[in-house]
Amino acid sequence: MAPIGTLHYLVVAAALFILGVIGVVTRRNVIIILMSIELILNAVNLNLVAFSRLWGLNGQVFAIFVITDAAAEAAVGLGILIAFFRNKETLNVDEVDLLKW
Amino acid sequence: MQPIAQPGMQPVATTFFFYFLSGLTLVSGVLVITRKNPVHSALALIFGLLAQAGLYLMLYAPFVAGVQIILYAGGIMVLFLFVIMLVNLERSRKEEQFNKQWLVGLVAAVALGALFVVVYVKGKNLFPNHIAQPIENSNTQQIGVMLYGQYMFAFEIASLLLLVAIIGAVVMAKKRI
Amino acid sequence: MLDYVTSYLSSNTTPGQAGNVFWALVYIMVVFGGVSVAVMAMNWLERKALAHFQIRLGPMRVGPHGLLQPIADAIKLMTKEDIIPAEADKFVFWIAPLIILCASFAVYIVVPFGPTHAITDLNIGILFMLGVSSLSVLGIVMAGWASNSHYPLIGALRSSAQMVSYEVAMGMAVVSAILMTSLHGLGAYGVGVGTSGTGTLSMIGIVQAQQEQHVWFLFKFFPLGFIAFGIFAIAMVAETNRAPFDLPEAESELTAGFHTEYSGLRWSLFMLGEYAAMIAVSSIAVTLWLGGWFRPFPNTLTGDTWDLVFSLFPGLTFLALAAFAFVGVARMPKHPYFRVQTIGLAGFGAVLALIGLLLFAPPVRDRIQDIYWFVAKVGGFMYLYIWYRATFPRYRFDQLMRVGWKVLLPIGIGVLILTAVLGVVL
Amino acid sequence: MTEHTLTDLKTPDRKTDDPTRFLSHLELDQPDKTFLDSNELVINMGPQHPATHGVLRVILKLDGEKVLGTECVIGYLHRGVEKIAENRTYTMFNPYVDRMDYVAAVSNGLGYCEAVEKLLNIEAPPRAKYIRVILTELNRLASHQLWLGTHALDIGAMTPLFYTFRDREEILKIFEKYCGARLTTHAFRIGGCQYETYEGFERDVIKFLDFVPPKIDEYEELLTTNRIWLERTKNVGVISRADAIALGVTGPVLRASGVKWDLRKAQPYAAYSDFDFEIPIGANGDTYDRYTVRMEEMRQSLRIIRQAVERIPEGPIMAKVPKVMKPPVGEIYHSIEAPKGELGYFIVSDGSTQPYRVRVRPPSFVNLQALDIMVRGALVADVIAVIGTLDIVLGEVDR
Repeated sequence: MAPIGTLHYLVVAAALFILGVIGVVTRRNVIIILMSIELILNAVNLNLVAFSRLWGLNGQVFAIFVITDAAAEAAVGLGILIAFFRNKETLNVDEVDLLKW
Repeated sequence: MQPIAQPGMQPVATTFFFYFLSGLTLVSGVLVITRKNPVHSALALIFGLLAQAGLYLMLYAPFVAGVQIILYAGGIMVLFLFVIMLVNLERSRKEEQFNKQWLVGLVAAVALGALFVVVYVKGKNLFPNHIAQPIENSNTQQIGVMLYGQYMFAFEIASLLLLVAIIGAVVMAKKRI
Repeated sequence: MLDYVTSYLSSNTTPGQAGNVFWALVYIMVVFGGVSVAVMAMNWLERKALAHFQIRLGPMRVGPHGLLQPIADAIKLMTKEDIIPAEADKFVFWIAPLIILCASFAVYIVVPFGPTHAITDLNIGILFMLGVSSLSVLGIVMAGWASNSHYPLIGALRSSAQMVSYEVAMGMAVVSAILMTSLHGLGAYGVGVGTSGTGTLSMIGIVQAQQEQHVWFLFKFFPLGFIAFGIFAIAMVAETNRAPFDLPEAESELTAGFHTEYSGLRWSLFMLGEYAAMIAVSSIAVTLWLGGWFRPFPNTLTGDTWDLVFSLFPGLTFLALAAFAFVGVARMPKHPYFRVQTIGLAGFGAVLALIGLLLFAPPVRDRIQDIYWFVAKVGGFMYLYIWYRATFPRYRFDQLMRVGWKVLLPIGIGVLILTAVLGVVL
Repeated sequence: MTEHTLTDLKTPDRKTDDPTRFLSHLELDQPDKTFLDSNELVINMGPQHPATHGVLRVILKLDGEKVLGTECVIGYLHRGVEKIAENRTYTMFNPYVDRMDYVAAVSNGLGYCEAVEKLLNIEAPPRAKYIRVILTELNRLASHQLWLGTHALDIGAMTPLFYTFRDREEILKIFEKYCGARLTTHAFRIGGCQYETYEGFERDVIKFLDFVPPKIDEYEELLTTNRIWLERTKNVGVISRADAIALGVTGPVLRASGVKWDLRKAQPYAAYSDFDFEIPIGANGDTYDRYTVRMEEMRQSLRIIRQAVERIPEGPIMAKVPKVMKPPVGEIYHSIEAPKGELGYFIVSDGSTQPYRVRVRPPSFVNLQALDIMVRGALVADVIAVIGTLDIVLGEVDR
C-alpha cells in the first residue's frame, strides 16, 4: 500500500466535494441541501488542513474560519427555512419561487 | 509523498486509519445525499464529521479536530436536528425528495471529477517535497497566536459575521420581535 | 514483545503518548471497567444515601444492606423484554443509547487519574472532553425523536435546549480556568510564545500548572476561581440532567422524558451513560479547580513525614470502610435467618480490610496515591449530586433558561474578563 | 320553574377517534403565531400519569410548552356512591362516604352523620362532639400532610414526601387505636360516636401535639424559603378573588385568594364554636399562598386539638337514636369544612328507611373546575404544580 501523502487527502476531499455538489443539485429537501453544503465546506476544510501540513498553520486557521462561517450559514439558513416552512408548510426547494412572503 | 515521520512519535497503523476514516467519511457522505429521511441524513453527516475529525488528528491538527467536534458535531448538527424536529415531518416526508436532475448532477460530478483529476495529475509536481515541521505540541498555541496576530482582522470580521448571523436568524425565525 | 510491554513501565508518560498500544489497551480496559463498576457502586450509594436523607433504609434485601442490589438490577434489566414501539424509527431508536454511552465513555480517554495514569494526554484534552461530552445531546435528541411520541419529543427538545445553553456558561468557566494556567500572577504575563508560563489545554498540563503555581485554581485570584468553579458546578448538574435541573426526565411532568419509550437493556444504557457523564464532568471540575490527583497541601506540607502520612490515607479509608462493615455485622440480628447476610457482610468487610492492608504496602502505596486522591475528590462531587437530589425541587423550563443565560453566562463572561485583567495587572 | 336551555353546550362527537374531540367545545386561545403555525400539540396527561393524583385525565393543548387550553376527563373512578345510597338505609350508607375522600375519611363521615342528625332532628352529646372535633382536626392534619408530600414531589422535591408520611403515620396510629381502621375509618355513627376513647387517648394526642410542631417547622425549612420552591410556586396558578367565588371553589384554595370563608367559623358545626382559632388567608391567590395557608392551617388545627383535649367533657357519647331510622319527609343540606373545602350533603328523605336521594358536594370536584383558568397561558410544569395545589382526590371527584 502506498504511504499516505497529501494527495490521498486531496482525493478524499475532492470526492467529498463532488458528493456535496450532487446532493445540492439533485435533492429537493432544503435541509438536505444545507447538509450537502456542509459537506462541500468540509471538503474544503480537509483540503486546507491537508495543505497546512505542507505550508504551515495558515490552512488550519482558515479551516477554523470556514467552520465559523458554516455555523453562521447554518443558523441563517435554518432561520430562513423555518420562516419559509411557516408560510409554505413545505420543505421543497422548488416551491421557493417568490421573492416575498 | 513521503510519509510523515514524527520524531519521538510512532504513528499507529496510519495507513489503515487513513483508509478507514476516509472510507467512513465518503460512505456517510453518500448516505447524506441518498437517505430519504432527513434525520438519517443528519445522523450520517454526524458520523462523517467525526470521521473527519479523526482525519484532522492524523494531519496533526488537533485543535481543528476539537473545534470540528465541538462546533460541527455538537453545535451545528444539534441545530439541524432541532429544526428537523420542529418542522412537520409527517407532511414533508411524503413530498418528492429527489429532483429530476440526475443528468445535471451527473454532468456536474463528472466535470468536477475530471477537473480534479487533471489538476492533481498535472500539478502533482507542484506540491513541494519539503514538509513543514509539524508542531503538534504547541499547535493550539500557534493557532492562537496566528488568530490574534496575523489574522486579527479576519477574526474580528468573523465575530461580526456571527453577530449578524445571530440577529439574522432571530429575525428570520420570529415574525414578531 | 516482553520488552515492548515492560519498556513502558519505566517511562513517565501516559501510554497513549508513549505510543504503547498494549498498555493503552490495558488502561482502556481498566478505566472503562472501573467506570462501569463505579456506576454500579454509585447506583447503590445513591439509593442508600437518598434513603437515609429521607429517613428510610433503601435496598436491604439483596445481599447484606442491599450490596448486591445493583447486580440484581442489572440482571433484571438485561432479561427484561426489549420493547421498540411499532411507530418508532427503529435504527435511530437503536443507535441513540449507544451514542450517549459512547459519548460519555469516550471522555475518559483523557481523564488524568495521575501524572501517568491516563489513557492518553491529548494536548487539546479539555477541548476534547467538552466536545465529546456535548455529543451526548445528539443521542438524547435522537432518542426523543425516534420514539415518535409526545412526551419523549418534548423531553428531547427541552434537553437539547438546556444542554446547549448550559454548555455556553460552562465553556466560559472552563476558559477562565484555562487562562489561569498561563497566568502565573505576580507580574508573569505569559500568553505569548517564548515567555514563561505558556498555557495549556492538556488535562495533565492543567494539573501540573496548579502544582507549579502552588495553588488550586479554586483559590486563585480569589474569589474569581471560586465563582468560575461555582458556575461550572451548577452548569455541570444541568449538563448531566440531574436534579434540580432534571427537566428532560422530569418524572412528574413528562413521565420519563426522552427515555419514556425505552425499557430493559436500552434504558439501562441511558442510565449508564448518565452516571458515567456525571463522573466525567466531576473529574473535569476536579482537574480544573481542585488540583486533580494531588493530595492536599503538596507544596506546604512537604517532607518525608507528611508524605508518609498522606500515603496512608488510601489504606486507612479502606480499613474504615471495613470497620463500618464489621459494625454492621455486630448489629445484625442474631437470628438464623440472617446468618447468610451476616457472613456475607463479614466477608465483604474482610475483603475491604485486606485491600486496606494491601494498600499499606509501600510500592502499592506510592502508585495508588494519585488515583486515590482523584477518586476521593470526584466522590465528593458524587455525594453533592445525591444531596442536591434530596434537597431541591425542580426548576421550570423558562426559569432554567433564565438562570443559564441571564445569570450564569454574564457572570461567566465577567469572571473571564476579570481573570484576564488580573493576570495582566498583577 | 325556569326553562333550562342546553343549546349552548355542543356535545362532543364521540364517534371519531380523534383525541382532540374533547377539546371541540373549548374556546381555545389562538396559538402564538411568532413561531411555527403548526406547532400545536395535544397531549394526554393521564389517566396513567405519575402526577395527576390518581386517574385524572387532562387533555392539554399546547403551543410548544405553553398551555392553550385544558380539559379534564373524569369518571375513571366512578363507583356510583350517590346511587348506592338510595338502596341503603341511612346507617348502612355511612361507611360508603369514607371511600370518597379516602385521605380524609373522618371528615366525610362527620359531614354525613351531622347531615342525617339534622334530618332526624337529634344532636350528638357534647363529649361526642369533642371527640369528633379532635379526630377531624387530626384528619385535616393528615390530609394536609399528604397533600404537602405529593405536591412537593410533583414540583420535584422528593424528601418532604417521606417526612410527611412519617408524621402522618402517628395520626393513623391514633385512628387505628381508636376505631381499628387507618384509612377508611368509619369513626362516627349517626347520633354520636360508636366507641369511647381508648385508655390513654388524651395522652397519645397530647404527645402527638408536642411531637408535630417541630416537624412542621422541618417541612417549612425545606420549602418555604427555598428559592426554587418560591420560583415554582409564586405567581403560578393565580386565581383572583372574584373568579374563585364565581367558580365556587372553597377551602384553602378560596382562602388563599383572600376570602375569609371557613365554615368552622361561618356556620359552626360540631363543637367548633367553643374553640379559639384563626383563619389564615392569602393575598395573591397563587400556589405559594395556598401552600402557606395550608401550613398555617396545620398549626391552627393543632391549636384546636389542644383546646379540645384539654376541655373534653365527660358524659355519654351517643344520643338517643331510634333503632330504625325513619326521618321525616323533607330535605336537608349540611356542609362542613373538610380539609379540601366545603363538603356538603344534600339528603332528600321520603320518610322511609332509605334516603330518596343523596347528593354530595365534594370540594375536589368543584375546585377542579378552576384548573383551566389557572393554567391557561402557563407552562406544562405549572399544570402539574396547579393540580398538586388544588389538592384533589379522585375518589371524591368521581364518587
